[in-house]
Amino acid sequence: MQRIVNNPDDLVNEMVEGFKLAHPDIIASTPNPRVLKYKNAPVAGKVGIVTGGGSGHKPAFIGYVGENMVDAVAVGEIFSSPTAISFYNAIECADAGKGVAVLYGNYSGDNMNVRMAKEEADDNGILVKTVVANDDVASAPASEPQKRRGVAGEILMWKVGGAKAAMGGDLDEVIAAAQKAIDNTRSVGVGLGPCTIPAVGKPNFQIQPGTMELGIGHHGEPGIKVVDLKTADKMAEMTLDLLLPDLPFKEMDDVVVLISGLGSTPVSELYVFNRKVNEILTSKKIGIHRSYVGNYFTSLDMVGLTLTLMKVDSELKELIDYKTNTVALKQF
Amino acid sequence: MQRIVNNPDDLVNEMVEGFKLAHPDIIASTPNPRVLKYKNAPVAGKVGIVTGGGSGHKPAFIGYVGENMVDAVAVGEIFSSPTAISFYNAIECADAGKGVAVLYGNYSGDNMNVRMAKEEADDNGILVKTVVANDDVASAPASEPQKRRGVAGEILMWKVGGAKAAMGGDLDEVIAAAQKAIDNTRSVGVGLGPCTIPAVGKPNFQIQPGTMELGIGHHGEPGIKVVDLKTADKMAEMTLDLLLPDLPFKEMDDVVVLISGLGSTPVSELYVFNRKVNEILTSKKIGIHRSYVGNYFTSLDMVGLTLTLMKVDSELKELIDYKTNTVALKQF
Amino acid sequence: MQYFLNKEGAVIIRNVIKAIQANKDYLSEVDGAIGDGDHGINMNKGFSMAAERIEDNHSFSDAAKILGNVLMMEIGGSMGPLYGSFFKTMFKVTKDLEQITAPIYQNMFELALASVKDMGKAEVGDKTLIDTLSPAIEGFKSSMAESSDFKVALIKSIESAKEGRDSTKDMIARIGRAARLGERSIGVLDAGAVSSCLIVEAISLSIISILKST
Amino acid sequence: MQYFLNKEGAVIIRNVIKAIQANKDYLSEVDGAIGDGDHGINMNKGFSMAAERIEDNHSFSDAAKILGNVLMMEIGGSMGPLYGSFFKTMFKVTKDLEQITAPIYQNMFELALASVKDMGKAEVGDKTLIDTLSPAIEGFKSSMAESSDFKVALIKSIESAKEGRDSTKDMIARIGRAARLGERSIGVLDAGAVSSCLIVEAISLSIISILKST
Ligand SMILES: Nc1ncnc2c1ncn2[C@@H]1O[C@H](COP(=O)(O)OP(=O)(O)O)[C@@H](O)[C@H]1O
Ligand SMILES: Nc1ncnc2c1ncn2[C@@H]1O[C@H](COP(=O)(O)OP(=O)(O)O)[C@@H](O)[C@H]1O
Ligand SMILES: [Mg+2]
Ligand SMILES: [Mg+2]
Ligand SMILES: [Mg+2]
Ligand SMILES: [Mg+2]
Repeated sequence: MQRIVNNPDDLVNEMVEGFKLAHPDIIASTPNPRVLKYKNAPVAGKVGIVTGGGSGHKPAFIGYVGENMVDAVAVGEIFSSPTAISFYNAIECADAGKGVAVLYGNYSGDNMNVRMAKEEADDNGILVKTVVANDDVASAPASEPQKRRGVAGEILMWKVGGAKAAMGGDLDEVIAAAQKAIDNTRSVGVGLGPCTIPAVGKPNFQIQPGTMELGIGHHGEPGIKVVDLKTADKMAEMTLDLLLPDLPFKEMDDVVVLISGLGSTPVSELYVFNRKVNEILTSKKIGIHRSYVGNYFTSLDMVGLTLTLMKVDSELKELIDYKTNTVALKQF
Repeated sequence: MQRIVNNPDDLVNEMVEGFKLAHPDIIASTPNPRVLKYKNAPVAGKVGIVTGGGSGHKPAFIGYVGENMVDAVAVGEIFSSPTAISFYNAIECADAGKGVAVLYGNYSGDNMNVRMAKEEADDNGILVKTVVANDDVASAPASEPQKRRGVAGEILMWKVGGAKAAMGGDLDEVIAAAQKAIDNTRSVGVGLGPCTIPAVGKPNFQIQPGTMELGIGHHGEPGIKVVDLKTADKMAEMTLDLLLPDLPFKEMDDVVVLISGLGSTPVSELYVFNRKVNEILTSKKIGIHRSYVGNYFTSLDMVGLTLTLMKVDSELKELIDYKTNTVALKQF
Repeated sequence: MQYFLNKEGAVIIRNVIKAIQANKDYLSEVDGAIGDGDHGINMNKGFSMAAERIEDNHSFSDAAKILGNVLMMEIGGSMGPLYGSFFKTMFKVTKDLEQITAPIYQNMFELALASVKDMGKAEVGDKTLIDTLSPAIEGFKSSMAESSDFKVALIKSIESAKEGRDSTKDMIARIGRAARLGERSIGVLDAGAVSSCLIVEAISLSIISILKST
Repeated sequence: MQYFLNKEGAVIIRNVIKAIQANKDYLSEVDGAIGDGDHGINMNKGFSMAAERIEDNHSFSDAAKILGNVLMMEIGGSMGPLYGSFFKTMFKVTKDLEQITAPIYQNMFELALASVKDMGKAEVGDKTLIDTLSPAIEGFKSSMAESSDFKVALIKSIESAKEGRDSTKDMIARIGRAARLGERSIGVLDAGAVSSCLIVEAISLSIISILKST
């Protein structure tokens, strides 16, 4: 395992430490070492935005903490949900008295820990509402959205929810905007190589060279099928064939495109993929409002990518375009 | 080879195409498909900034094109210098009549092609001056700086040169600032795993598991030595032991820290490494003015990182902090 | 009537913790076959944290509360909430009681199991710890219905837990990390089923060691 | 006096291009051993682009100019400027001449070699194409000094180029990608030395085929 670590058990704590040291202009620590917050949080008069999840997805989740996006984040072990107490402490840090929107992904650990944190917040008089992201079309049929996992589409949910809060929306409006964002978002992953949790030391699943796994999850959850490795163009076709009918995305729709590497795929290849995605969408008369291409939501050192599309109306466009200043996403 | 490509020979063209499509807010194409420019270039009244190099280092070089940084860039094949004509066309695109600073890295191909482009510009009445980055301490002894390669320190050179030009500096002032930037910058790489040029299909060098190569170059050029794989903390010590005496960086100096992954190293590990770098610098009473941690200058899918330090006085601080808006680097 | 004194019951939780600590490596090994190989690490971390906070004068309820709270609030992942709610429910049911009889134990275990199911949404057959805990209490119940002997029912409960644990071998994982393997998950035990079997065994044997009768 | 007519000399450059095209895979194979395996790809691309622009009525100088310019301006990397300056210099030296005699050829080759050295800063012994080109012209010179026969000197030049090419086998690469291997670069030929040997051979044999004497 060719990795840059000390004792793998300390990886998350040391990573958080190194992150805080690198970004004092945006990030502040809190009494709980597994909670980081925007240095100006709680922002007076604003609904607080909280998220959290297992580590290993850098820049998610902590990279999206900052101005007009996430106020506080709970940090879990590698691929393991943060504790209920961390979610609760993050809620405390984000609360400016206008309530807190917890916007997180649909994983059983996160569901459980957020539920308990919310109970704790209820007991302490902090108003909390939640939206759970379920953008991964490969994780369950469209008829069972409650079973679908949240993946890179979460970023767009935080962006929209964070902007709505920054523009003065109340808790219900922020929740409605975030819910609208994720309801209009669909993602799918393609895995070309596995990832290794440093404390374990070897990949806990395999992808045979010459094959790829369509619909792979952010921790290596099984996809829809394993097929022969395809060209970038064919991969773009296959992923769009899964995404487009699911919402569905139609002629004259406008979309935001988000292509994220899973960790070990060179970013140049994401752009090769984007070229074909662009071509196909354009040929279908689907307008591209904005594109994000890069390592936005990774899975340790997995090889592959996720493609996310979000259908945007004028409200969502305004919220997506709103300015933000986080470590991973900066818009003027 | 688990890669997202079509015909590997088309990779660079398709990558450039996908990049332009993703970032119309910043990037414009030019008649030469291997030259991209800032959409507002040439910027009236401003010295033009040009760079260029082989592909495979994403987000370098094209990611640094934009407001107050690079005006135009020449794009080469994977790990192969751009043509002289591309460098020349980039110069043409950047020239607003105040001259053009070509800020590039010390590789024999780039030296040759830039030299010819400059001759062509001279013939056509465009004033061109150059600065060649040589920040890689592992590539030659301090007594032979002209033999040292340019690596991630180039980014800081572009940042400083671009800011100086944006602030109204004339060509000589821009060249002087860029030269000062690179003269105060030192880098070193650590390789934990090789990279594969897609057209070749297999790594053209090996790093044995359990070992690491100290001082590796951005294309796999040999380092200072191959040693047993060390912990992140020990790696931070070893790399600083190479960098600090070379300038030297001393007590009460202020520095900019730039830690870049080489492609396949999870960013979380870069932060673990940053933690120790920070600790050591602080213990030596070296002040940290600003830190950049992420995939800023990669080598396809190589495993490892580069550590760059730049000693900054008040002038360099102002230039480094100056606002910029490129795909890879955004500062307000 | 058979019962144990709540105030003497800290040993039950202590022995649960010891069982997990002693089997740390084994649990990771089992998880390594089809999971990610960290079950022993996760379990050991949480249970050991609780160990330091349990004192000699604590009752069974006190100790269960401490373990439950540590797991629930400080461990994270799925194991924290699942085993956390298991032990917290045990605390809630018994906190005001001096003596814990077989019917109380049965009720406590059923509610604890219900809280785990409610938390994790897993059912029997999904290849999880439910496949141990559910037969464990069913065995207890049927033994009580037959012979009304707390001690006999506890021993029966251990046997049923082991059968349940072993039944996971032939199951396809439908929940958690191992679900990624589909059919390939057949043939090995589920790690949570193994750890919960250790827990049932430690609880049952510890109760037997402090059982009283009037 | 032996010479060839400049206006008949496009065939020389055409044959150089054919030699590279025919050996594309072999050149990549040689580069694969200690380089990155793309020398055949790089060379074939540039030389083939030039082939399309060379017309039948072109002179040797015209053709050398076209090839030199394509390589220099449109190929990039190191090969573009290196071989580009080689052929551009050949053009510059001969552009106003009708007849090219042995002394002119010798002068042209020496200046072309100097331009390559000036461009790439490699010297004999660095395990590059210089190790072929330098002996090639040295052999030509010594043969001319001995026998003053253009044809004999050209054949000698081919032999010397081959010896030079083979001499790279025992060298440690000090320049270019193969330098990364240090001592491990011993035992295989340098790719550039192989391609330049093909070039010397194609030039020499083509000249012999159109040689005139008065
Ligand atoms: N939703 C759930 N309900 C019940 N048990 C579960 C659930 N999810 C996971 N498990 C249990 O957790 C065990 C794995 O625990 P552990 O290895 O500690 O966590 P992780 O899977 O996150 O690495 C599985 O063997 C299974 O018994
Ligand atoms: N500076 C230089 N001077 C002379 N020859 C060089 C120089 N650099 C490289 N070469 C030659 O180039 C050859 C490799 O060419 P090629 O494979 O096309 O390029 P790359 O090394 O960029 O992949 C080497 O075998 C060597 O002969
Ligand atoms: Mg785990
Ligand atoms: Mg596990
Ligand atoms: Mg090459
Ligand atoms: Mg090569």
